[in-house]
Amino acid sequence: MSRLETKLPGLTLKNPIMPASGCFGFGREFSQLYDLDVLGAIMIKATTEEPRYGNPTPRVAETPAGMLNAIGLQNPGLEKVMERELPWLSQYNVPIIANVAGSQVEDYVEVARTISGSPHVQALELNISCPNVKTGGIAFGTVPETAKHLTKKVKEVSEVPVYVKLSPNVSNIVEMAKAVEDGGADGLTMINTLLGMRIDLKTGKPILANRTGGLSGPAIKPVAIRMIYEVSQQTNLPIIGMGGISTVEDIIEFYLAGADAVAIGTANFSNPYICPELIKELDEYLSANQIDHISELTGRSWSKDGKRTYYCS
Amino acid sequence: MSRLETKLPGLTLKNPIMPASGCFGFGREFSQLYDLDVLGAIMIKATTEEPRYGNPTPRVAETPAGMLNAIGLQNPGLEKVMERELPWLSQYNVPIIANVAGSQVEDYVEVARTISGSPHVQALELNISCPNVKTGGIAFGTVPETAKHLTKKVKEVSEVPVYVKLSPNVSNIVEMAKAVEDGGADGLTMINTLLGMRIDLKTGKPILANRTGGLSGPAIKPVAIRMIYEVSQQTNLPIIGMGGISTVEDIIEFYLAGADAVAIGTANFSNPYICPELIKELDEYLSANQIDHISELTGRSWSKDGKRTYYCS
Amino acid sequence: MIKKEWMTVVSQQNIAKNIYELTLQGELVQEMNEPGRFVHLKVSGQTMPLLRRPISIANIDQTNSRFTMIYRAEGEGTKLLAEKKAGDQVDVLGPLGHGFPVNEAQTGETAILVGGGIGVPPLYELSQRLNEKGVKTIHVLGFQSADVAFYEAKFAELGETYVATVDGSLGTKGFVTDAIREFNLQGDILYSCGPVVMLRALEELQLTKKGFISLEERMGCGIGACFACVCHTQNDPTGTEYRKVCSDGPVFPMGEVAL
Amino acid sequence: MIKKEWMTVVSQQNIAKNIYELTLQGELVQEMNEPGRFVHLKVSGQTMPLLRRPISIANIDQTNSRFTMIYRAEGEGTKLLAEKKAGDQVDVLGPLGHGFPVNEAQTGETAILVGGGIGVPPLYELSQRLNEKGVKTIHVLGFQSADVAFYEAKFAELGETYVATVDGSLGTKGFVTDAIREFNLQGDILYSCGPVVMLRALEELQLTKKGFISLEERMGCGIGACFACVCHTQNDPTGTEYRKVCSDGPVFPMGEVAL
Ligand SMILES: Cc1cc2nc3c(=O)[nH]c(=O)nc-3n(C[C@H](O)[C@H](O)[C@H](O)COP(=O)(O)OP(=O)(O)OC[C@H]3O[C@@H](n4cnc5c(N)ncnc54)[C@H](O)[C@@H]3O)c2cc1C
Ligand SMILES: Cc1cc2nc3c(=O)[nH]c(=O)nc-3n(C[C@H](O)[C@H](O)[C@H](O)COP(=O)(O)OP(=O)(O)OC[C@H]3O[C@@H](n4cnc5c(N)ncnc54)[C@H](O)[C@@H]3O)c2cc1C
Ligand SMILES: Cc1cc2nc3c(=O)[nH]c(=O)nc-3n(C[C@H](O)[C@H](O)[C@H](O)COP(=O)(O)O)c2cc1C
Ligand SMILES: Cc1cc2nc3c(=O)[nH]c(=O)nc-3n(C[C@H](O)[C@H](O)[C@H](O)COP(=O)(O)O)c2cc1C
Ligand code: FES
Ligand code: FES
Repeated sequence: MSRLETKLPGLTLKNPIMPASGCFGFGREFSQLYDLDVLGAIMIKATTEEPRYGNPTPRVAETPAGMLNAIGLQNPGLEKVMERELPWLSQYNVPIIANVAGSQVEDYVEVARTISGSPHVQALELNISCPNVKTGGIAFGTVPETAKHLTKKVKEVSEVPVYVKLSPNVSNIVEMAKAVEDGGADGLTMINTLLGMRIDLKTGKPILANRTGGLSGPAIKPVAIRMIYEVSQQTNLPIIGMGGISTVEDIIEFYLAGADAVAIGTANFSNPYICPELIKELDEYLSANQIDHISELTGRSWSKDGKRTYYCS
Repeated sequence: MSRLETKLPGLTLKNPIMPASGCFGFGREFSQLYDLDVLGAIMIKATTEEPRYGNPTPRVAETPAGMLNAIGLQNPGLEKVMERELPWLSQYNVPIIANVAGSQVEDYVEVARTISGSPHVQALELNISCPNVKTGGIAFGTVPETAKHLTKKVKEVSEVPVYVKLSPNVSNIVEMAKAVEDGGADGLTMINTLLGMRIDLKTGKPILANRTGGLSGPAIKPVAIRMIYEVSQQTNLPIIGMGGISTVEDIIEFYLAGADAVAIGTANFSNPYICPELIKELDEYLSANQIDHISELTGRSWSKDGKRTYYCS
Repeated sequence: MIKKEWMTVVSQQNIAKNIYELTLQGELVQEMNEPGRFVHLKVSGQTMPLLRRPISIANIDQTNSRFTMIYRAEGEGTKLLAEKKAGDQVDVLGPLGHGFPVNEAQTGETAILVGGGIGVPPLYELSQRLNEKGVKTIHVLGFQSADVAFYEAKFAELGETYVATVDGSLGTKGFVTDAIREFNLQGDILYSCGPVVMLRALEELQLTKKGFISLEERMGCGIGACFACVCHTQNDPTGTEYRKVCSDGPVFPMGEVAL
Repeated sequence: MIKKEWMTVVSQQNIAKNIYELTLQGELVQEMNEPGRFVHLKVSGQTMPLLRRPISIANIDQTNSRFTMIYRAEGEGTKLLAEKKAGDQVDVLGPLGHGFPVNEAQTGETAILVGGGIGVPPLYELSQRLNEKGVKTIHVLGFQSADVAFYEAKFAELGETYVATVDGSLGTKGFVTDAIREFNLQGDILYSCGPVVMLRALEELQLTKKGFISLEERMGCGIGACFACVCHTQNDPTGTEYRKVCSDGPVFPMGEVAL
């Protein structure tokens, strides 16, 4: 058995490293750079029922050790994703996690029902935390009852396990995690971006056309670590951790905090080869440190024996 | 009239730049480096009724473009601050803003009553947002009704204007701001630190003895800017902005977002001369850009005419 | 093919106020086959600045495995780039995007190349290739003022060259369109790169039947994956059509994208 | 007086595995009047790494306005510091804190100087000053292993020198306390710097009547303003007594602070 193989609800992963949603499109571009088969999984760009153009540009801005984005869930819509993107991606031997978004419960349910029926999709990631769309989004991600209700509705129709993606823009992350656990979530992915803004000194106006955007990258890593540390002790759900990962040390830190797998977002932009590089380095790190299996590290910062809930046996 | 002179409730400032609470002690150490008279004001370290030792060490950790701290409100207690620190600081011609903390409403009220009676204190800063103490702190900063009630109680006894320091660890910052405005606050200071954590790979444990700590520095600037942008449009209170300021461009960005003055925290550690340097550079910047008065910039990112509520005439 | 390579600085020169000419060497140059494409640079091995910077390829020298960029040092990233000295390494991803189609101009035809500010650089490689093919080139270069102008002489070696400056300190006082009108410039095909206002003015001018313009947009990935750099197409009733500047562009046929 | 200065690198040398000896030049050296004080370094002009790094002063040469530090390149900051070359500039704040009191040792007495790992460096300047004063010095230096050991010869020039390594690859196998016992070392006053476990063991040993130890703690400001680096005092019933390592220390009389 490999040191990296990881089993999570619905997912058997060669390794626990995957690109985060929105930072990898539907895989086409990166497939020109390396063989996608090496990846643990792929979290595809958020899919909504109808095609969306998203927000006006500029959509990104740089910040100290981070970046802001306000893409606004641009995507070709459910139909094209089903017909074009998923079949194309299925040529690779890599699990697909479909990121599902919407403006109201019905949208989420509709997309979840259809896309979870695709033979190419192994799990859903419920995006209840996108800060960059006018309607919906925010309340689903910040009000526990609303999040729980949405999770339940989606679980009723989904044919694959449902991971709920938590927003860090809340007073109490544990409350949110417990609410979606109550709602029947099979796992958590965290964290989405922190709401932020930058102003252009030349124009005096926000750099992003959408004004505010989501902060990602190394700057937010301490917030992600703290939230995973808290949530992993209070729920039984597996956690796919993300937020500022760019080195193998970061990955270890996420595991120690309580993650069962990790996703890489922004770092794909600074180094498009980051995922295969980290997969290799993680294996080497474990070997050099005589760790038999990566899951042994999960939760070690708060539990002597680690969490070990999702061990690959 | 100088380009920098600023009037805020209770405060007539030579310039709008002041060290943030907790990053400047009670001024003694920095007074060995430069003449404190140059500062716009000084926000002194949080004062509690009884002396506090604070948390065990390590109390600080570095993060990408930021740092975590968990000092735990160490301070010599109200009596010593009244007897020793304030009279000492009063030798300088610089307004003192006293940062007030506690574990329950009564503590805050007691400290506020006494310290606001000092002839040396021009305003209070109500620290309802310290993430680093076990009791109190957090609820005051995250539940609007609790914050409002506390503000009211403190206002009842305070002999000087009360600024409330908002925590960024909330789902809805505008709601919090409005609550304390309803409670009678005279102004806002924002933001305090984001709750974060770092884990030491060698030990597998959190670096901070307190485990979690408050994230400050450039990393959090986009969050501060966003919150000030939102709050300044929705309340009539003047805002002293802080969070990651280290250059004159940062100060301008805070003003454009909606700040009426600014405070410098973490940057005092990387460069202990940062405050006098920024005061000089800000004046030069305004002059070079033909801006008659710094207050013209307040809120310019969302209002053509700026906010101009707290103009120095 | 897109590659990522630590390339070596051959030379770095300050050629006008805040304008630098940087030549790098490495294998990646062998992939550079078209003018108007760009590279995405990580200017520091550290975390900050976090994002890569897109810079056009201004000159390709495959024999020596070298290429040249010209850029303005303005923000954090380009200022750091300007500190690199001969022998230093730079992390280059490229070549990216689709460039100016040389084949759209026929031997014997006249091409008008219009550049504005830091939009001028990619036209230099383009002009050389057009001239090699026997296409006559006319160059119109617009700058803010004389102190930030560059490469006028180099372009002049390749064909008629007109300069416009906003403050009149060099050439025609005004914009490139003023110079075009003043000298009544005409040609068969237009190639342009520069600020959107300039491109829009050129589109309205309808100087030639055919034209190709190069756009700028803030980028995340630079390879088409993040949707940071999209623009609307012209005549799109649904409003959901788009092009990605980084991978569909940066060069588009005039009339294709909404400016 | 505390000053901040961009000092110039005179030399940087790798003297043991990951151990560097760095000499800087500048006016600030004229303020250095006591062994055991430290400087606070900003290793990069960029935002990251954000915090300064505290490093002890190992040797002071006021005639040439130079001082030397010895440090282990381990984390982000010290690794960047290790890249500095002669002629580069480093942002130095210092000298900070209170050092080892040379006056507590009388001419003719014997001082035992015990250093562990990167706690060894400040003892070098101390030993020179003690010897100048006519105090006999005995040095006990503890390291993990031979490959990270340094300055044994330099200390030997100043007095008897014993080395202990955890793996026995050099000198006594074990800890400094093992070497002290093995050679039955005795003296009038103890000066020590190193890991807390070592300091604690020395305190228990009660080797001398008088002793001074230097502590390490993670720091924010380095000047006493932020309360990052406090430690408890011994025999403090209230639990609210404290000392700041950066400004009250890093050197404390043995028995003053809780280890
Ligand atoms: C396809 C393409 C080709 C380009 N070719 C050149 C060239 O040959 N010479 C040249 O001088 N400039 C060129 N630019 C513009 C250049 O990318 C920006 O000037 C540069 O990224 C600014 O970085 P900075 O570090 O100076 O500014 P910062 O303000 O530090 O940049 C912050 C962020 O904003 C982005 N950004 C800022 N301004 C621009 C801009 N105008 N366009 C795109 N992104 C921006 C940066 O890339 C970075 O992500 C090109 C842009 C594009 C899209
Ligand atoms: C008074 C004093 C004197 C010192 N003298 C020396 C010396 O002469 N030679 C030497 O090699 N080391 C010395 N140290 C330890 C040195 O400060 C740390 O090794 C160094 O700060 C680590 O930085 P980094 O960039 O390698 O690690 P990073 O892990 O990148 O550091 C991250 C943060 O943690 C802090 N930190 C990490 N380890 C330590 C530590 N052991 N002590 C204090 N802060 C730490 C850093 O200062 C920084 O703020 C001294 C420490 C103190 C307090
Ligand atoms: C450009 C961009 C687009 C994103 N789009 C999505 C999205 O469509 N759905 C989603 O759930 N998260 C989206 N995210 C959030 C990331 O998946 C991830 O949660 C976040 O960026 C934190 O990870 P990082 O710091 O590694 O980037 C996006 C992030 C970025 C930077
Ligand atoms: C070491 C440290 C101690 C602090 N102590 C206090 C405090 O006692 N009271 C308070 O209201 N804020 C305290 N703060 C928060 C700062 O005043 C400020 O709000 C925050 O650090 C953001 O600003 P900055 O990024 O410029 O540091 C502390 C911050 C730091 C870094
Ligand atoms: S920059 Fe990512 S799609 Fe163009
Ligand atoms: S480091 Fe700030 S008080 Fe010691």
